[in-house]
Amino acid sequence: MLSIEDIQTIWLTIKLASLVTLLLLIIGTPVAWWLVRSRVWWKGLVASVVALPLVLPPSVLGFYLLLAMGPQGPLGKLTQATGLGSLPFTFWGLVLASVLYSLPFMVQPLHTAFEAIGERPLEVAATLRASPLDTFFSVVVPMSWPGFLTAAMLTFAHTVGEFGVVLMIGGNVPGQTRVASVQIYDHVEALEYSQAHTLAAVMLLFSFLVLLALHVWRTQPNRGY
Amino acid sequence: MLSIEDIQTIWLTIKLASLVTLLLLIIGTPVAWWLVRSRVWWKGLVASVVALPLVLPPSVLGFYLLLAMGPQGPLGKLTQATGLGSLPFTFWGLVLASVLYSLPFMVQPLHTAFEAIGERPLEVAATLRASPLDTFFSVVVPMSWPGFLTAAMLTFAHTVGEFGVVLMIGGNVPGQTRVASVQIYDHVEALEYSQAHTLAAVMLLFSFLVLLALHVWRTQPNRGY
Amino acid sequence: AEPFTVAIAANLKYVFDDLAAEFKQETGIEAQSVLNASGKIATQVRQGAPFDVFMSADMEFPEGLYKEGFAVTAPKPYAYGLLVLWSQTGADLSKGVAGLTDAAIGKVAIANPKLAPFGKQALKAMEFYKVKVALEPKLVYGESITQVSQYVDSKAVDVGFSAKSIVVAPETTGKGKWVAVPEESYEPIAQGVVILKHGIDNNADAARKFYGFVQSEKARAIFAKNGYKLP
Amino acid sequence: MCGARNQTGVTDMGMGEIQARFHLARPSFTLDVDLTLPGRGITVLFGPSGSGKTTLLRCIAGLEQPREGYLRFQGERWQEDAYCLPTHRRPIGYVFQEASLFPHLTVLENLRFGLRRNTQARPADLEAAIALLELTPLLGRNPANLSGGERQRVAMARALAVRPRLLLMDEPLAALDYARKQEILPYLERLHDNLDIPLLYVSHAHDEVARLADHIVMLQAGRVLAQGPLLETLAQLDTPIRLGEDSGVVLQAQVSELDQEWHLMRLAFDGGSVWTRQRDLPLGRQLRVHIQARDVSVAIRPQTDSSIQNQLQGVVDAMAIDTHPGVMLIRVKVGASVLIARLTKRSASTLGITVGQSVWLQVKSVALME
Amino acid sequence: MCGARNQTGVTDMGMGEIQARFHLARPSFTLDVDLTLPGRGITVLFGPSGSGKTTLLRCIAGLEQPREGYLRFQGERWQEDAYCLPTHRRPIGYVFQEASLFPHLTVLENLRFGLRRNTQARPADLEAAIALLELTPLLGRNPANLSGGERQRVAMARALAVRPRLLLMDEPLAALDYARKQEILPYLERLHDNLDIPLLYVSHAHDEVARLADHIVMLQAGRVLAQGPLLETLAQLDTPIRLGEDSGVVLQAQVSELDQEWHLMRLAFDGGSVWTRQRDLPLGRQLRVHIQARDVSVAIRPQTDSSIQNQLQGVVDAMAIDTHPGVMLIRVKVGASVLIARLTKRSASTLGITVGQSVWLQVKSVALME
Ligand SMILES: Nc1ncnc2c1ncn2[C@@H]1O[C@H](COP(=O)(O)OP(=O)(O)OP(=O)(O)O)[C@@H](O)[C@H]1O
Ligand SMILES: Nc1ncnc2c1ncn2[C@@H]1O[C@H](COP(=O)(O)OP(=O)(O)OP(=O)(O)O)[C@@H](O)[C@H]1O
Ligand code: MOO
Ligand SMILES: [Mg+2]
Ligand SMILES: [Mg+2]
Repeated sequence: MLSIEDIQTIWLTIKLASLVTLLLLIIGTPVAWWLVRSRVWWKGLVASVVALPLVLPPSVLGFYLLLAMGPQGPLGKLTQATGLGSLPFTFWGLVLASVLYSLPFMVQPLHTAFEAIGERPLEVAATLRASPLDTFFSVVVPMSWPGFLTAAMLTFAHTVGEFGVVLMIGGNVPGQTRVASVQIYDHVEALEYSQAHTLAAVMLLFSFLVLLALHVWRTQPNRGY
Repeated sequence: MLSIEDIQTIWLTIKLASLVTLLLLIIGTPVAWWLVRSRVWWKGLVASVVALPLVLPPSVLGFYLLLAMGPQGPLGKLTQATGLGSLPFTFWGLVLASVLYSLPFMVQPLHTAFEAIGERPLEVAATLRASPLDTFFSVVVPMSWPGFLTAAMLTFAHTVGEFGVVLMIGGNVPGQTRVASVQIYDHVEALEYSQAHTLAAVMLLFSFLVLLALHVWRTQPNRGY
Repeated sequence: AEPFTVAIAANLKYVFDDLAAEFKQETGIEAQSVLNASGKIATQVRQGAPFDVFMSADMEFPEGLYKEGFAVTAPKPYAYGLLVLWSQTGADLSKGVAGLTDAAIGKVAIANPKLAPFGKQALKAMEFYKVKVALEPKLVYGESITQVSQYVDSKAVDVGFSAKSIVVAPETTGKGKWVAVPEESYEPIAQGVVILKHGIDNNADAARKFYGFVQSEKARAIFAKNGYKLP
Repeated sequence: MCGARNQTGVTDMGMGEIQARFHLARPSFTLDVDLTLPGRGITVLFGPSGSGKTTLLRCIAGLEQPREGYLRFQGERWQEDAYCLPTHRRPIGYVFQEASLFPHLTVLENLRFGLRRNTQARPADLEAAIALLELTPLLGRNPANLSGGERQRVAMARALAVRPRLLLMDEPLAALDYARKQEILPYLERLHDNLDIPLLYVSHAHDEVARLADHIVMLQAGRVLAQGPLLETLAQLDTPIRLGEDSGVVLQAQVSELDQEWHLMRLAFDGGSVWTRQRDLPLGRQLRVHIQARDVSVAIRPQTDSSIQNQLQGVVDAMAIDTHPGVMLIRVKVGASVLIARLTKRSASTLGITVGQSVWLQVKSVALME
Repeated sequence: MCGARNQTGVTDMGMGEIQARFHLARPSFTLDVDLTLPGRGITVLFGPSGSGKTTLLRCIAGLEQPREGYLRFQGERWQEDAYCLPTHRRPIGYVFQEASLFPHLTVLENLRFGLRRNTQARPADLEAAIALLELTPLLGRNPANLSGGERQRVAMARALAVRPRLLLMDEPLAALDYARKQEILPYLERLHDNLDIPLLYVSHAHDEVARLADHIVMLQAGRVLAQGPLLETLAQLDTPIRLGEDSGVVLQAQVSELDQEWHLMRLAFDGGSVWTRQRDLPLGRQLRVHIQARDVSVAIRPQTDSSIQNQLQGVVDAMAIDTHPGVMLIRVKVGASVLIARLTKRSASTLGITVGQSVWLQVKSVALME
């Protein structure tokens, strides 16, 4: 069965994945919208850079992030100067790293979804007095609902499963940065297979239920979308 | 600078990522289309299962895949019975594992893109004598082009960066399963940071160029899409 | 024929290059290495990995393989790993492990004691100096001894319990300071080697030669030069 | 859409007709029709907005899956019980109510889409459609860059180019201007004369109905209110079909005389003839003339010194109240033909018009339609 | 779309007019107009498909960014040089050529969208629009489940509900049937009588033009061919505006007598009067009558014993050839008013009609439009 420690890691995982998904919704949405609407020539560069974290092996990316977030790193100097303290080996360091690493999973599906809306609904909204910001929330967001769900699903699942970056940045500190993926890994490495299987099964089941709920919600016929 | 071994790993990575992307285009496309068009009640289950590999830590997923593909595993028994031989520690074993692991990156964006097309273009195509298969290739695929690009970008980048599953299933065999991400890991383990940095930089640059090319292609105004 | 393959624990990566060069000179046989964490290698061997010889970072994994019949020789230690304290942030290491409780010293990295023998021995040393409880809040855990080195290297921690083989490696010389952890406070980590069943079946000659070579004087000299204690 | 089951339509004894029976229930609307439509000529589906015209066309195209459906086209079984010939196997051309061009294809690619998939289709048909609908300057364009009328013209050409055996058109001319309609209508008429393709045509425009329809189906709230050949149906004074201001009759006529000096021609019908503006038509050419009730006035004596030159003598056959209580319609037999005139009740009373009375009908020549 | 710059329109000396000057170049089309439109009443934009009607409306709404643009609405600056008031700050109501409902909102939510965002708008306006356009049964529906005409009605109500100060409508009635048009047209007329909202209206339908337009703008290939008040423009025989079969004049008239027995009413205009079907209008009510040239016949003597009861005496003022060489139009002054009649040249010759001659015009009462 699950030990108290295991349950703690699950709780931490849910907290991390939810928080990262939420933060990425907040960060990724304007980025994706900007990528769709902007007419500057260098937006292709930005779009490509956004996807880049994906191509590095997680532990290597983790190492670079650690360099950046460490006391001598640019990010580390910044957080220390602003009184936020040191980020590595803390929960918030994990959050930041996961946000960077999962950014493309949020931005790419939103980009596609926003693009699919086209000009007309925006024009209609403008003739009905909606400001661009208002239009974004009352027209663009509801019309790209499936894109948001896809993005949130990918981000959430990826953050739950992420482990290379998390292990590197988090330092596997119990109750703070030891999330379920790290715990499962530890169990496997320690040849504690039955604990590993149980925890993996619980994570799978939990995630399956989350994904299923999102999916059912998405295809519900009378949602009006 | 890059050693010959490094270059070999880059070549292997490109081969693996391209092959996986190609295979997933072939596998993921009908899966996504089925998810959009099917009216069976259990399709939500399938959609959720497709995304599940994501939530397991890669090396743990690799562990389970290894158990399944090993001589005692169900998949291993099957491949051995059918004369395909043993998959773990071979290039094709890597391909299979990466395909399973990256499936959601292909299926989810395609799902969203297919959904956005709606009924009308399919109806129009039918009145113009296009069979459902024909319609799929002549209408659905070109109309969901941005979705395909997103899916291919995420899949390609993710396969390039993947490492936990690859190391477990592939076993780091030079020329066969030692891809660039594993090689970077090796360099880091050996504290050969400068080699690791160089290889990582080359991979980043290469991926950046691939992503940039895809992006430019996607937003090219006169492609007619 | 299949290439002769030696699966090596991650910490052996750069020693192995020297070993393989010497082995080639002696026997003319090319030894190719496959690097991974010891535990993962053990798992892969159980699933039919085409490895001929296994040089582990401990004795337990080869022991297990031998008992289950995946290895054909009883594990033999070829070298002992030694613990050091390593810092690149200018932390004061002069008071050794006991001095780590000093408030001026921040985070301390050790390898995960559950997984890595180096981590287990690091805890033992802390217990010896009776600072384990006091240090607990400062500890961060690396997946392996290499990750501990990365923590030190990135200066994200002040001090790490690393291996002597790492701090004497050419790649790290001149980076920060290190002090050895006195050997009375822990057990140097025995690293065992076994010939695998796949080796006997496919590359018996090379495997036996390599197995012998690892224990030869030439090999011992290479291990010694690279910061290992000899059996 | 009809499932893509792999059966093909079993051919029956050909009957040249379209037999359609559908029952399709929606939350707030039920289509329930049982129709036999002629296998040639133009059938106009007429009815108020929301009466089910589009839904009926979609059923015939196989785009809706009605709970009960039976459809036979010229003896071929298209739908019956569980069997349903998939849309892409039906030899139809469909113009949707909204142009529905493929956004990812240029105009030319849109036009070629169906052509490529149909061995029956000939490139010459497409060229003809392009010429007729003046699409040449638009061929390389993107559908998003077309005006509303341009889009609709492309959609029409696309449907015509597949050389269908049944044309289904949902208000294809609604977005077109008068002049363009005048160019396209004759083409549709010719299509129907030469090719023998039955055309089901949804329209609200009375001039289109009057001019094109051989057969008319009036829908209301998903049911057929009335149907029949246009000539009969329009001549029935008590028909529930009210073409608003455009009540009238359609007569089969023939060009019987040309007056080159005054650019006029005489059209003879069974029982009389009328003069109208000359068109580029040969002597002897058969055509239909539409005489609207509003253009016919009634006198009890021949009138002189008036610009109205077409006077026809006939006998009042029936009288009926029109949609407005101050106005009435009277039906007059002129030889074998029937005309309808509209006049105020006061005029009818003043003139003392009764059934059986002999009257003179004045038809303004210029009000005739060719 | 206009950039969302944060300036507001600077108010000028109010002039009650719309001054619009746009130059917009596209690969195969250039809009180049300089217009002054009246600040009240209905202006119909008329012109063939692709002539730039939609593009002009879009420029006025601020949805296009023309290279050169100048737009002043009732003295407010909407566009000038680099300045451009963003669309959402313009007090307009826009009905797009395609209904363009929000697919993610129900009908009611679509209707409320603009209402919620406009402090000027009052829920009562929305209720009135819902009642007029008979949308009550549709309120909970999804736009995808509406018929073409239903969609268009919802789009109209949505634009009306924001209580705009300028209404822009791009063929709003094209998908509607005759009966429904007859219900909506009077509402638009009333809107214009009571609310003083200028309405720019794109239409191909001649009855709509004739009935609604105070002012008409004729576009061709992106340029203004002709423009002016409807009455003047239609009475100019040499105008390039050819309303096809619907040439005619519009007269300002007044209900001057009611005949309850025969359900008729007399409409007096400056110079004469005509009888027409009674409507629910009080004595003294001002209204416009449209008299089409095709409904007017000419005689050189008063006619008797005919159902045509409206005879007006006048003097031939001008004569011109119509679109067809066999037909001509003559303009007749009846008191201070002017009427147009269409007749064949042969009739004109037979009757010996010349300018200055006194003639009797016969107008079929039922052909008048209210
Ligand atoms: N997908 C749908 N789901 C539910 N109801 C629908 C759907 N499509 C149409 N309806 C309803 O069915 C009725 C008939 O629609 P249909 O489109 O056939 O009308 P129509 O006669 O073509 O009207 P119009 O002239 O306005 O195009 C309407 O009341 C409409 O609201
Ligand atoms: N986005 C665009 N890009 C390029 N050309 C366009 C674009 N939109 C319209 N056009 C062209 O500009 C011309 C005018 O178009 P517009 O839509 O204003 O015509 P319209 O008068 O409204 O015609 P209709 O009655 O058919 O709707 C047309 O020739 C059209 O092809
Ligand atoms: O097997 Mo290791 O060298 O402790 O990572
Ligand atoms: Mg319809
Ligand atoms: Mg238009």
